[in-house]
Amino acid sequence: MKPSEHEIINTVKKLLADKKIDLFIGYEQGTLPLRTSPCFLVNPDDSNKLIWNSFCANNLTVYLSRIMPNGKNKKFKRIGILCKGCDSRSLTGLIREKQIKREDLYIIGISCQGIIDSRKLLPQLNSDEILSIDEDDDSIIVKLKSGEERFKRNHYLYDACLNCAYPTPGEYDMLVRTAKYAPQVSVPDPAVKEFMGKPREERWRIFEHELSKCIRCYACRNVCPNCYCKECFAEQTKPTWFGVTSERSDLLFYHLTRIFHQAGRCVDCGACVRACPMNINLRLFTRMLVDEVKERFGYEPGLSIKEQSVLAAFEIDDKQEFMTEPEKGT
Amino acid sequence: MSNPYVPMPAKIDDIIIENEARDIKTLKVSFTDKDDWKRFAFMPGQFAEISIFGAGECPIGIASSPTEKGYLLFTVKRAGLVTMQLHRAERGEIIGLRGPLGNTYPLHKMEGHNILIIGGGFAFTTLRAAIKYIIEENNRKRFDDITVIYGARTPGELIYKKELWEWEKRRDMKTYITVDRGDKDWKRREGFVPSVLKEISPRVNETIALVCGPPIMIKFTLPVLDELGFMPESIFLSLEMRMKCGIGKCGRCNIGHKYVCKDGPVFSFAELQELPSEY
Amino acid sequence: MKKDETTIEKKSDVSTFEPKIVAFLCNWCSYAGADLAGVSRFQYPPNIRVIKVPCSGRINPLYIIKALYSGVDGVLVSGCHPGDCHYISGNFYARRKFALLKKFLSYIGIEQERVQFSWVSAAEGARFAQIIEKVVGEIKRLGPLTYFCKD
Amino acid sequence: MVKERRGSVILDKKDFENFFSLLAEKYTIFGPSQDDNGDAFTKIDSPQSLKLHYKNTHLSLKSYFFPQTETLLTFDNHMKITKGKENETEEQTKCSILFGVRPCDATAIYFLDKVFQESSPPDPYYVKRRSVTRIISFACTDPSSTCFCTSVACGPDSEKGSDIIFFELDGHYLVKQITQEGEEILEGVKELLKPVTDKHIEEKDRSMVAARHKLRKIFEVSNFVKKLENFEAPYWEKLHQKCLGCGICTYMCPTCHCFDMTDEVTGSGGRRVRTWDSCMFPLFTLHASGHNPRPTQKERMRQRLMHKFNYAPKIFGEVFCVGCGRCVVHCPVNLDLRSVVQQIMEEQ
Repeated sequence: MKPSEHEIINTVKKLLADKKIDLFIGYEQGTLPLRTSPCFLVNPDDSNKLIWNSFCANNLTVYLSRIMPNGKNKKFKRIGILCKGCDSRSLTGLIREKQIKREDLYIIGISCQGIIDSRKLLPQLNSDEILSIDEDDDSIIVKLKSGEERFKRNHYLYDACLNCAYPTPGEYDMLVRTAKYAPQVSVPDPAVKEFMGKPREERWRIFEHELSKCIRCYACRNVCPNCYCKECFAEQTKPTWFGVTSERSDLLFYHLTRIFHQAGRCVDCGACVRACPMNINLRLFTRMLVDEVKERFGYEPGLSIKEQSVLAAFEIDDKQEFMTEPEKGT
Repeated sequence: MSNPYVPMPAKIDDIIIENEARDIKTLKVSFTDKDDWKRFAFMPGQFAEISIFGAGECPIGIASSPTEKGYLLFTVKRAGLVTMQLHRAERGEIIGLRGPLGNTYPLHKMEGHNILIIGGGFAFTTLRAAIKYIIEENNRKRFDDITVIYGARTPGELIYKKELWEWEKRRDMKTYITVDRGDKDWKRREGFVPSVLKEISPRVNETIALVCGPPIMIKFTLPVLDELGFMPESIFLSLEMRMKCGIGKCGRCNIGHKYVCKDGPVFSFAELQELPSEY
Repeated sequence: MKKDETTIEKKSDVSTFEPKIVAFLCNWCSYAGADLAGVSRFQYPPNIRVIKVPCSGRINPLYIIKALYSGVDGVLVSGCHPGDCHYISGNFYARRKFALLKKFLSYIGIEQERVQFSWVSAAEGARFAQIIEKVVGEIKRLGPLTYFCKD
Repeated sequence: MVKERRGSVILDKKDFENFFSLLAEKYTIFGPSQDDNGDAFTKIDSPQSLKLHYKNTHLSLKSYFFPQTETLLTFDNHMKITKGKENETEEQTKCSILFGVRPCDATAIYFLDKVFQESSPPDPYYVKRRSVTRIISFACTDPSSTCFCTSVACGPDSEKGSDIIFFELDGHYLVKQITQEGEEILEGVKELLKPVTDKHIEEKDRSMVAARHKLRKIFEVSNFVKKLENFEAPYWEKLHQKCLGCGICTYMCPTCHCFDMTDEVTGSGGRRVRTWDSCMFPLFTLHASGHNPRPTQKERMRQRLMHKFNYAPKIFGEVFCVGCGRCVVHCPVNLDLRSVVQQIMEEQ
């Protein structure tokens, strides 16, 4: 058991014991290889179920707006939660958008060394022979029946973690320091830049092809902490904005609108890409808005509780080069 | 193989506004194609899926009795997408009918018994069909005495008013109309349906009760029936659930392993007690 | 048809193609500008269907995507010049939304000219007619928008 | 041993090529091949593009007979129905064969037949597709770690739902004909088939025992069905906490058959379309009055398990789960059906 896990377990045991928090949301061992699963703890003595490793992928803040609809819950007055860098930015976003109050939370921040994408690592090994998995600073060590294999960590990180700029949470009540992982300066995503270079028709063909795989299971919406609307536009009937079928035009409407609803709010935690059963690379489109907002308005969501949503503010001299002007000289 | 999803076209002949709030209307409907009448042979308690093309379908109880030839009555409260379009429909428009769906009130079992009919609010549609069927001349003698207790929130909310006053004048049935809150020219009884039921306390043996109303009314009526000594097997309820296919395939209207659209909507209280209380 | 919104069928070749364009005009400036253009007999193509909205800030990107989904070939949103807004800051908020939406739609591969935004004040009838001229010309060159058709 | 031999024949692997081309003349064949999402069933013209050594398809085969989006009927502006009227019979030229189906998916089709074909009134759209499609399944010799078909009433060599089942031996296939339609198919290719010997049958049984050995039996499903009678049990409170209410487990499940019917309006008329729906979504049972018999995720998750493991046995006499493991693999929060069942079994 690594020191960071130890620290988390003791803290949570104490918090639950002295009734400082009524519920703690953390990670527990998953039932599938290379996976972990969210867990909800109420009594102190099963807090040793908690774990921390490079497979704790889920963004746990998605549960907060469900457990505390408009910030209130009779049973759980104060909730403890374990937050990586990107999770804490989502959490700060929820606080900024008044979905949850900071004082109702006890945040255990943990600086993250990048999360391993099980879809990238699993094909490299025979999942039936895994005995145990361990990790150190720069590689994942998998003990198999047929011996031991080491995998370089950065080859199997989630795309969102590759050049993550905020591995350490900004908002926490207690910080567990693990990262030897130097945060980079947040740079525009290379995949987005490369996609931008492509000709228009090809971009549309790729966008349409990626989204044609969608089976409308709404996992991308239900795992996203930003998607907490009581009645989502996709389920409204008065008016019915678009059809419920899985045909091209309805899928395009749903994804176009949902992605744009993340403009200036998405912290690129990668939860939607992880959840999609059809492996749609949604990040190729959501990340573009993240880069555009940073470059155009110099704004990155989820960095401080006092920040204002980018689309809920304006500057007098915002650039307006995109506006249509009549032909000169007519 | 006949397609159970294709509705039969029907024309709206008349529209009667039932309550003051004007959000309950009765549509008088007749099939445009004559031999659809035979395919739509129904009994009181059954419902049909009314469809307005472009809006969708919704399950509505058949308010007319099979003894009323030549037309069907559907009482519709404006609530959702389809009912809103139904309320916008004018006379002469074409709608679609799919059915008859679901099971009926146990009319064979009720023969030779007293009948107690308890209705509340606008959920009096299929009960009206049952009453009209029972009091029809050559059916009446097959049933003993009939008691009808029907209540609504205010006098304006009572539906089928004309017929209610006629039934009150009939000597071969006892009709008790009540409202939760009367207004200045309301001379009849005031009080909730369960309390009126306790006050009247009709005969219990050889009696079958049909109950249909909002969940709040059912919640308080069943204990009263139990107090009066009614056995769960002789109490029948007509339930309402969200439905789409109406033929037990789309999997959404189940209570336990029973589908309300196919095994219901009429269940005996004994059956309901075995099913999980998830309705 | 009973339902208010319908999806328009796509039957046209480019030469005689007459685009259908939805124009969301802000009631205080652009709509008045359009009125002025009409009163002063400025000729401009009849392809725009005007929807009057209280302010350009009222336009939710959902409406623009719904317009494209319902089969129109282009959308124009026109409001007051920054600073003239009857509601003081409506068009400032709108400007940021439109900036991101314009970049996003062109990023995923929809032609730039399909969705356009402009500022037209109540006194600029001529400017309104020229902008409509330009928008309709550009969209006519692009041809019908078939990306959202029900296949 | 004699009973076993009656329907079985042997096909040598070297004859597989012309076995396939003989079939391809009479039937259009769909088989497993690679697509960018993992394995999927596509139209197969030559046996080379068949990829028979695959764990299971990414999506289940229910979309062949019960597609996610299907137009039930179309109507014009004057409310007259233009397509999908009574007993419309577009003649389908050639029967088709789903070749190389896994036994669990074939068993799932057998359950869907019970819902759409055998219970009255039959669903004409489903029956039209199902009646012209034959299923040739391939027994599993190498199940994956998330399969638990032996824990439910299914197995690596389950014959339910398939017309013919292939067992892979070294050098040849043991071909077992199960239904009458299966016999017709084999009639057409009689000359390639050889009689079966006891050696073949022993080899087949050995490979099946090996496959079963890989599949740990996790729970006894009949006990689980009885355990679920206790509807208001306390464990439901905490079982649903992780669930985010997305539709992955129901859309990936081969036996989930719930659907929604909505109307769509186009310029010159409209259509009534049937699409998949999921009991995990809040709108599934929301009444127009606002009342929802299943208001929170607890009731919805309970409904999903009760429908498959308690209601289906009561209605159809079959547990509607084939243990394919798709809901386990794709759940974003790793809510594992096997551990849910174990937690319920451990409760008193």
